Amino acid sequence: MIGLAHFLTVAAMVFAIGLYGLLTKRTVVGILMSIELMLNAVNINLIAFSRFITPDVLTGQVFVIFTIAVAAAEVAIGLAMVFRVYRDRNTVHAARLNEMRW
Amino acid sequence: MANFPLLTAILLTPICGILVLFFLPREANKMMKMIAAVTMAVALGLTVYAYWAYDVALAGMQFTEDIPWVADLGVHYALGVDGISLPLLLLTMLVGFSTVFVSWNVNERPKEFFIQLLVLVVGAAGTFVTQDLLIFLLFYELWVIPTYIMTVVWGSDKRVTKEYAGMKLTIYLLIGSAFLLAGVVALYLNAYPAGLRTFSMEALAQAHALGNLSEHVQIVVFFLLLIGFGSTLSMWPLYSWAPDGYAAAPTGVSMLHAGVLKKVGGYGLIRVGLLVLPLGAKFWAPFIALVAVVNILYAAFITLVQKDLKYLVGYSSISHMGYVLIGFAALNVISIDGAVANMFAHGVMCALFFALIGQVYDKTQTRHIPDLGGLAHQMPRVATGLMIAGMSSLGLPGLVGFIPEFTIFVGAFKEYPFYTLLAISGIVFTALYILRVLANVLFGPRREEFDACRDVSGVELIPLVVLGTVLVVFGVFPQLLMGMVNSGVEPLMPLLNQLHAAPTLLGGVFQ
Amino acid sequence: MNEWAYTAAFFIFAAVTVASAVGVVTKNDLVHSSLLLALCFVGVSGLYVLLQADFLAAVQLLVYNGAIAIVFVLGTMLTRRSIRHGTNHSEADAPSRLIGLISGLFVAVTLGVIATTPWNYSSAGAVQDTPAVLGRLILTDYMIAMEVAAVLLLAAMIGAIVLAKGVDEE
Amino acid sequence: MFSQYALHHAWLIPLLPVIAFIIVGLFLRRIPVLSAAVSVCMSLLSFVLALGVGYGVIDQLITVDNPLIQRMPWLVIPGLTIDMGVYIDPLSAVMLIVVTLVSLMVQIYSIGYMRGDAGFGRFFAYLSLFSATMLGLVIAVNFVQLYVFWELVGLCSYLLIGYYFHKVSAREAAKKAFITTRIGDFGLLIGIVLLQILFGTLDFQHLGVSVPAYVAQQGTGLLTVVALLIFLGPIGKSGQFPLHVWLPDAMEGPTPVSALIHAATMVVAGVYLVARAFFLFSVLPNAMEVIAWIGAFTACFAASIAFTQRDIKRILAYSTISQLGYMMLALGVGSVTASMFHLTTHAFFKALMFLAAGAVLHGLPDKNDIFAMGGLRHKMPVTFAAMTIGVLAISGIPPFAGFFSKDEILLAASQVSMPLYVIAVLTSFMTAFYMTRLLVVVFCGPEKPDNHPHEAPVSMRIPLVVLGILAIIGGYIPYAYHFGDWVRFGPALHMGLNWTIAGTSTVLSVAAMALAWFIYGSGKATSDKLARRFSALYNLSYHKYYIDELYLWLNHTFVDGFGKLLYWIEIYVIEGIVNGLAHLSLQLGDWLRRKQTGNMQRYGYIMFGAALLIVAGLLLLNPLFKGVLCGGGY
Repeated sequence: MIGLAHFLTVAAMVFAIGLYGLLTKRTVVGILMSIELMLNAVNINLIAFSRFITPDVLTGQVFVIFTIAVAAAEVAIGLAMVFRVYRDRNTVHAARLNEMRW
Repeated sequence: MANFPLLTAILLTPICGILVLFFLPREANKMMKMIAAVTMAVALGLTVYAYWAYDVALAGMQFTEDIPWVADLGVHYALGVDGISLPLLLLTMLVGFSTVFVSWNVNERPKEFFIQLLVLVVGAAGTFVTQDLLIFLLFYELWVIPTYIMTVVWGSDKRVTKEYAGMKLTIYLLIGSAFLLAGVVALYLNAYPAGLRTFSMEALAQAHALGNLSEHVQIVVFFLLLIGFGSTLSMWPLYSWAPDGYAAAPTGVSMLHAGVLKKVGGYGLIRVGLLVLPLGAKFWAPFIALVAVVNILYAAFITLVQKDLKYLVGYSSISHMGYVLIGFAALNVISIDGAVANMFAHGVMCALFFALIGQVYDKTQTRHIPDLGGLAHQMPRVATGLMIAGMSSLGLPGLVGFIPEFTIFVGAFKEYPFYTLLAISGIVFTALYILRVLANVLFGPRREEFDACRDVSGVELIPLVVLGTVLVVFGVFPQLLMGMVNSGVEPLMPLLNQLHAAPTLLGGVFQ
Repeated sequence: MNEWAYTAAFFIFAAVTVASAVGVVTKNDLVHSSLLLALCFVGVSGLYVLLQADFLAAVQLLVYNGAIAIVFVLGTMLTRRSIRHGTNHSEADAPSRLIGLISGLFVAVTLGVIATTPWNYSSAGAVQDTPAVLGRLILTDYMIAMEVAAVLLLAAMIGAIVLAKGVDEE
Repeated sequence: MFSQYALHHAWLIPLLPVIAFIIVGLFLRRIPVLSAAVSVCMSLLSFVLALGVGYGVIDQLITVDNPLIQRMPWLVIPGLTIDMGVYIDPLSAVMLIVVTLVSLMVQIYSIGYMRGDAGFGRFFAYLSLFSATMLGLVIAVNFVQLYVFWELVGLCSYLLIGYYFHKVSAREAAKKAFITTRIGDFGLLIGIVLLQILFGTLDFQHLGVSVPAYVAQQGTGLLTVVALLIFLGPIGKSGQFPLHVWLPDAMEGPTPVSALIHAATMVVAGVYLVARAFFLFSVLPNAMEVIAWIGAFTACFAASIAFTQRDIKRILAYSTISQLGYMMLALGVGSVTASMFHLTTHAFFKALMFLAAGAVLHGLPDKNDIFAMGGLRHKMPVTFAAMTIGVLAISGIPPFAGFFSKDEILLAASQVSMPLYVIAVLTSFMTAFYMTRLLVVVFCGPEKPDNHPHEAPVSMRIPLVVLGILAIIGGYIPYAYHFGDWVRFGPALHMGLNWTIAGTSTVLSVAAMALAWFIYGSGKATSDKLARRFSALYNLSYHKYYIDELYLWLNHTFVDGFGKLLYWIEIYVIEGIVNGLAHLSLQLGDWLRRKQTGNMQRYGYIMFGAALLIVAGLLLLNPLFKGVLCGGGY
């Protein structure tokens, strides 16, 4: 019987993979992709909770709709920034974007 | 008239003033002061009406309002005053009203100054009238930022720079309120199970009776609150913001801080500490009593060697807060009556002191005691005011300071005879430093350099007259104050009686 | 639905999702990564279907696959014109073992939490006709949130255009 | 009936001067004539009312056992009720008359004495306030009322000593007076608090019932401590050793003030307090013994200082201390009657002497040293007569007032303890000696050529005449009309002159006066020879046994030294800790700042790792924190 725990486990794994990518990738585009993975993991969780804990109200799903909207906005801005940075510096190498130190 | 939201009106009046000031043009200097004065006068009038209309025989919370605000968290916009908070509300308005006139000569950015001054008044008044712990904290936090800005912009350097003093004051209060917040959250989570949680002080006060708060929790939470409120009350050794802060802050802010904000600490200890966490209060009481005595004597001795008027009053107010603490620590009706009344008395006295020091500084451009002298020749009114304030400070009967101190001594002696003995010896040292400063500043040969100083007159006279009158009237008719205070404290008697057998820190070794 | 088929479908979709996610972070080529990301999104939408969130499954396919994945591919192509290989390397000096350990620890902690939490399962049936219900919810209870999200999207769109186009910095 | 009215409106007696104070203080400060008129009128009304009360007390047979008491609640909280009220019995009636009379006389005198002074109105306001508070003290019904007015008379004394506030010496004297008496009040306050805790009431009448009962049950131990603490108040206020140091300095005030406050009325408040609380002291033999010995020692000690002083007012001040010691001695040996009798007569003749001294100073401005005066009897006959009467009275020469009251005290002392009696007689001898010295040096001998004395104006002479008459008859008339039947504690004892004792003291006084005349008046400078002969003793006495210096040294070394030490701790330890913490966090921040590489991913894994560790830790430690953390028990 597939239950809540299964879905949560899958989500946790996807999230962990996204986390790994977020922290190791060299390019900003790769980092953005990893973030998308993590967002999806969260969405899975939300919908799973909605299905198993409160199936009669759709709060979780509404939540996911907003997450998707925010994710879309984030990708748009993120990639736009990547282009911008690329044009200014000719690199999308995250480790070199370290102006914020100190 | 019965359902008129009086307390909201009292809070809203200064807020309206703030809004009006906000939209005034920068050039309308005089206008701003008039508006600040008028709003404070209306607020003071409403408060005096509340004081008059409060039914002492009925006691309990009156003029209550209750509107749910964040229902899920149990936050209510609940207002109400009883015999403990009403005198302190009156104090706030008296001091706030006076500060406007004391600040009449502020011509540098008056708009910002008066807006922030009114914010301070709203913050203090809010803490005294609210019956909801979260709102209490919100009002409490309202103080921090204006204080900093006002100290840094309108303040003056003394032993330390005003930036240092302002920062110290702000950080001290913030750290204190962090402890406070931790304590309040722990209290909130422990007092009731999920779903029933509330910030209502009244409901929280029931939690002990219902057995929801274990002794262990009460002890821990009370300690957190003690640090938070203690640093506001300038409890030893958490007071070092006070002298520096008062010395650096502009006169109006010193008045409000020493006169009113300190009392929020004492009020919080009673309203939250004692009412909600009686076992915690009892546990820490011997410790508080010990600290209180240190407060009184340590600060009194330090006051003796101060050379700056504001430092002197700053340390002396720390010393006076020791009386409030020992009154609280004794945990009986008489002593707590005295503690609350003493907060009122000290607030008025201290505000008058700072107002006069502000005047002296205005005219002579110095606060250094050895540079002053013989001011009674040139400024008899200032001299009279300083005499009244000083005499009230040293507990002269007939002024408001005496009866509260006497009641504290009577109440505390039963519990801590030895400590109280030491505390009473404080009156000798208080007399010593007060009379020294009066002698050195006011009396002695006429000094030529102050011949150009004119005495206070006109608008400057208003705060002196108002505060001085209060000192005398409440001193001659103490029942006006004590009756009110007692109507708030007497209902605690059953609670306090239960505490006799409750455990104390180290089994009361400190006694 | 048939129990057995449901289980099989879950494992297939889960396997697709996890495997393609692993691919996304391990492939050295950004285009490959982008395509695997799209595949991962498909797997996730399959899981949504299993969770009886059919509307969201559709939205997932439309938005993520139809828009986001495509944008990624576009972005990849715009930033790396010639060589495709080695565009998605891992950082050389990143402590990947430590990070792997952290990720593993995350899974372990989450599993621990999942296992120890006393869940309040509800036995009620799932809502049928989710699009209608969702629509009603969004336009009534979550009205303000939707408006805010709309403003956010608009702002993001304008921001993206401005950023990508560049401002005259004279 | 007027006496009826006066008895039931006795609260008007202190209230009238209060009204005068308010009117003069607020409105009439700048108008000398009106301010004096208002003050004097109110004082006169008070005096008339006080006479009415006195008559009423006799008429209505109000005795110490049957007082007339009116109370009004002043402070009511559970467990602590304090009334303000009026307590009328012969004791307070006598005090009322004495205080109002002397106060009236002094006010009339001041019209002349203070003429032309810039602070004329202020002076009368203070005098009125003083009368009011002193009268309030006299009619106190409980310890708190007494303490309230006790402190307020202290305030008035402070204000009036420091009246010439441009003088540094006056300012310091005022401060010293307040602080020294405050030390005594500290004990008094503790005693009052203890009484409240032991008995639950501070009312004299109620305490008078419960104290003997308490002693019968519990013994005297703790109560003796309480009584001695209370007695600290009178020690300070009535200038008893070792807190007498303020009284001589208090002579910096205007002379009428010295006469009113520091001779006739305020300083005897301590005596009055002990008399009023005699129900307490009388049951505590140990406390009584202490009072007697302190009184006797003070009497003798102050007289020995008065020997060598040169300032006319200081001599009178030490004689006041000495006489106050006499009154305390009388109380200590159990005779309220003798004490109060001496209090009354002393008020008359000491006020008289001070006012005479004031007339001298008025005639010879800026001269205080008696050896700079001399030969004034020709130019100032009235003053001379007044001073002579005063000296004869204080020396105990019959039939002047002091003779009767001093004899009472000696009699009472001889009945209790021989050493006390001997000291008292010795003091009486010394008193006669130094007072005659004063009289002789100031008024007799040749006139000094650069002195141009003139007799005082009429307004100053009237009080001298009135008080002079009272100093003559003020002893005999009460004696003849059975003062002791009225003012007493316990059963009435008929006074009678013991001719042995009276004779001895009179002979000794006359001998002392003769000796003084011989040394100072016979024209030979034997006094200087004596001073050189006994230079060690002379210096000791002249420098008041160096007690002031000792106190000053103690104050500077210990009190201020301790203050400085604590301030050092404050600045370097407590502030040091605070600033150290601030510095530490600054350093920490600086150190952490350098750890920022700008590498987002490093931040990311550190943050995530830390968060995970915290969550994992909470999971494992959950049982410990259950309910406080981790979901708060959801």
